[in-house]
Amino acid sequence: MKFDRRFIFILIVLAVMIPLLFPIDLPVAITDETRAVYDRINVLDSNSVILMSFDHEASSLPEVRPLAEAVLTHCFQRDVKTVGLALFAEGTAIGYDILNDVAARYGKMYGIDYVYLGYRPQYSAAILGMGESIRGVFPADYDDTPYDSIPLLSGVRNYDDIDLVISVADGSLPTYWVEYAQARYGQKIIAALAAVMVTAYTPYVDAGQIDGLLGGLKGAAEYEKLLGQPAAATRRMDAQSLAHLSIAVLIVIGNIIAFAVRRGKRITEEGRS
Amino acid sequence: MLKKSPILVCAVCGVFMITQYFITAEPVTDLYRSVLDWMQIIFVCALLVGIINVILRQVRMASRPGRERIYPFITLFGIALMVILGFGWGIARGSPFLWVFDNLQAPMQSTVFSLLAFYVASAAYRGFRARRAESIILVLAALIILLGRVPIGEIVSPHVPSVVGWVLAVPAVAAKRAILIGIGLGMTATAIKVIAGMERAYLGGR
Amino acid sequence: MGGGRRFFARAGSGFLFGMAILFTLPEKAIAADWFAAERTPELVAVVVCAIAILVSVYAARRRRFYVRPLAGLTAIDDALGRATELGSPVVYITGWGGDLARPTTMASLAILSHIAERVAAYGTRILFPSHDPMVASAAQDTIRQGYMKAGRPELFRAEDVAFVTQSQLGYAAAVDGIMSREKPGAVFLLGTFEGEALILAETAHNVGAVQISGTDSTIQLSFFLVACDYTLIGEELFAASGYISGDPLILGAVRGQDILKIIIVALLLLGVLLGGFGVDVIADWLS
Amino acid sequence: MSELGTWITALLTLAIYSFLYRDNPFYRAAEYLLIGLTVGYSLVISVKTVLWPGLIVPLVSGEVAKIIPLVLGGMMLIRLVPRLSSWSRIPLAVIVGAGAGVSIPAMLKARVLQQMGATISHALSLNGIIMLVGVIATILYFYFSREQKGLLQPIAKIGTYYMMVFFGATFGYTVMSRISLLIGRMEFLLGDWLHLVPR
Repeated sequence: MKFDRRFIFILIVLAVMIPLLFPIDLPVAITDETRAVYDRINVLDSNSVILMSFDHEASSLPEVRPLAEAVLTHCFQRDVKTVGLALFAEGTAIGYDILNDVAARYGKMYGIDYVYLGYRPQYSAAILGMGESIRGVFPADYDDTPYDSIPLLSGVRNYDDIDLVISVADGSLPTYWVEYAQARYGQKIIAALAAVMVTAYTPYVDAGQIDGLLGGLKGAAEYEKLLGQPAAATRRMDAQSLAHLSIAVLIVIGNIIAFAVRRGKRITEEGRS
Repeated sequence: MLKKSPILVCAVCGVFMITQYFITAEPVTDLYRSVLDWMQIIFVCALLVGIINVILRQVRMASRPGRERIYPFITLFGIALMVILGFGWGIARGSPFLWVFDNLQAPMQSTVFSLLAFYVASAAYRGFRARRAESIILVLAALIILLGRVPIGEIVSPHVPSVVGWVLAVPAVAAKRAILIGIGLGMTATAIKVIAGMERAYLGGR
Repeated sequence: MGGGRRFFARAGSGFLFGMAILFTLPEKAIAADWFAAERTPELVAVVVCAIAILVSVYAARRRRFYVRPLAGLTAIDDALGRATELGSPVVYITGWGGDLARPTTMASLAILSHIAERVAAYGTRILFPSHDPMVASAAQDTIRQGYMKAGRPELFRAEDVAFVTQSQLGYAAAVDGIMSREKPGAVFLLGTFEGEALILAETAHNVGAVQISGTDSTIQLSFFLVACDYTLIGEELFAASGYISGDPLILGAVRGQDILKIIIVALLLLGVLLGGFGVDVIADWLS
Repeated sequence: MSELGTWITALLTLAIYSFLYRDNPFYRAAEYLLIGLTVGYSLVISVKTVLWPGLIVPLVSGEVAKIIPLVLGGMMLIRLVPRLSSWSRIPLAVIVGAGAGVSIPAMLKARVLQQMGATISHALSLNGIIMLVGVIATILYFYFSREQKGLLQPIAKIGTYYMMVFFGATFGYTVMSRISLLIGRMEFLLGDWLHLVPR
């Protein structure tokens, strides 16, 4: 049974495009996992320092950016000191932009409230190195300001001074954070992941190696709701829902057709015999 | 000599890399780091060979007559553009190299990536056939996650998210763990065969 | 092959010997403070695995072990036959996620060496676009050797086995293009894949190719399972090289993997049983 | 400049999407351009960030130890002369051997030992038992030395069921990611380019 799959493609385009043009505003329910991440960050205050690592490539930006923005918004709302860095070359400029954008919204000062260290290759070595000395891995920040002359970093030596690491990732980088920063230095870690990686990391949450997991656009939308600030993820949730529904319907239709064809075949065969 | 010595080199490197994992002595970790550096440099040299071959291939294609010859010129243009911009004006923030990356390369890559949304749909349509117990479970699990992790599922029933949570946290994790264990064993066995010189496909042998 | 075996015996016993030395070292080494004591579990695991695999291989020289057939593997010959019948080429891909340093890629190249030999015998063209220049280099040697073994070195075309680009999606776009223009009769997707997996599998299906896939990437497995005609799941990919070569020694390694599985299951049960009595030695030791 | 960028991006995006209809000259042009750009990009990045600081600069400043990677890299480069290509087997062997060696303890730890530990330490609950059954059954599914008959048959079957749950769940989650990417591209086309939806 040959079917022109281009009809399916058109269906998907429509399922995404129509809700973008005419939003329906489906309600978003909060899952326990997302609430756990929210609660984890909600106990931090202006004495806390977090490390936000942009561990993703440019191609997954549409999914990763809302996640990063939601978590950063929360951190800046609570006046948490934020140190950004990137372990993928492609994430470097993106991380810098996101951090600056969100910081500007909350009137945060570079160097005092937040700082961006930039990119280091060889992520396992970088993660291990920061356990001894962050300054050793990043002698200067992204703009080449020496580490020692940045006020925010004056009391930050290594993971002992970092309350939480948030890895924004579309791939396997959180594994390295777990294996090196968590296993060796006991660093607390939260992963904000592209949805595709969620099933890969639930075992780590289960084993207590990761403190919380924020997954995909849905996770970002839930977080936006918890913050009371609907943004990009919430806006896209309608399209996401409708596209999922279309695919589910396609699976069902595909099965009905296959079933009908099988039955049809059986009947004609019986007729022949 | 060039038949046997690679196998020996492979065995020596392999045994050393296993050994260094267990040793904290400074000279060993230093050597380990050097080997990692060598690997990077070997890779870049291989990359140069690969890129030169790409260029030669495109030049060869471009010299064949016919309408097709326009395409290799496009590739050669792309390479030349990046190389000239990158070596001429640097790769720092605000450089033309990054402008081309941001406005041409990255969006094209995201677009190719987003083709997956369509392929996922067509694969779902033709691939999920609930015939036997296994495939029925496969289809059900996919449907539960598909609908359970977006607002639609939550409208159907407030219990949907917790069911989804359970599926993800228990049976899915169990299977994943076992698959990982199997892969770990398979990889280890393959690596041992490689180091012991039994698996030599990469040298053209077997 | 005799020389190879002798060499293997030497390399293997050297390997065992080295491991044995390491194994007896810890006591003294901890005192000398250069042994990473917290890594003892891995050391024990490495030694146990090495012994299980190498002893099984050694035993395989005496008697041939039974291994149950895998559906994906019997399909390989059918797929090659079909491509030959259609007069269309075969495309072989090791996956963007794996480089030459990854054992998965090695396992894939081992399967490739067999397929190259078959393809050469049939006079069918094989295309190997690669994302990694080192994999491309190794594959050139592998495939050239296959053509030589089949006695048809003149059919080997180096330009069919080539590096394309490192970029994941640039590579996916290129392979899509190759497949839609060359219309292969069979596509092999064996190795470590990431997001590009389904792009390739769907395009292969669309041009009417039989797709045989296998990967160690748990996420992409779900797509291969849905989209491809045959899929080798996880460990099956690693066992496949043993099956396909028919080399009793390599089959011995499969046997070794099975012995390890029994040990693992036994440890799991024992660990849980002890845990029931409040003794968490095994769990603590493992993590 | 940014308006120009938006237009170029939009046209290239459409050229790639045209492949969904069928292979055509626009897609092919975009494909060849993408290959060119990515090859050029990786050439620049790897020379500037690896070869230059990692080999050339240290060599010039007299680091003798860098002769080893120089020789190994040279053996790789020699591949350009087909007659001498077998020399490249040495650096290939370094990569393969070192890669295999590195992976053995790392794989055993992350994929075998830790997964075993996590399974055991949470086994004393209903979910833990369901998990334990699944892990063992699935491991035994991969038991190759016997046919899946007798006792092994139902066990392997249970293993398959667990795997199907996992594959189905992964499929569902991955669909989520992929759709999000498409939404991102659509917002670009409809918002940044056509200004039909707010950004």
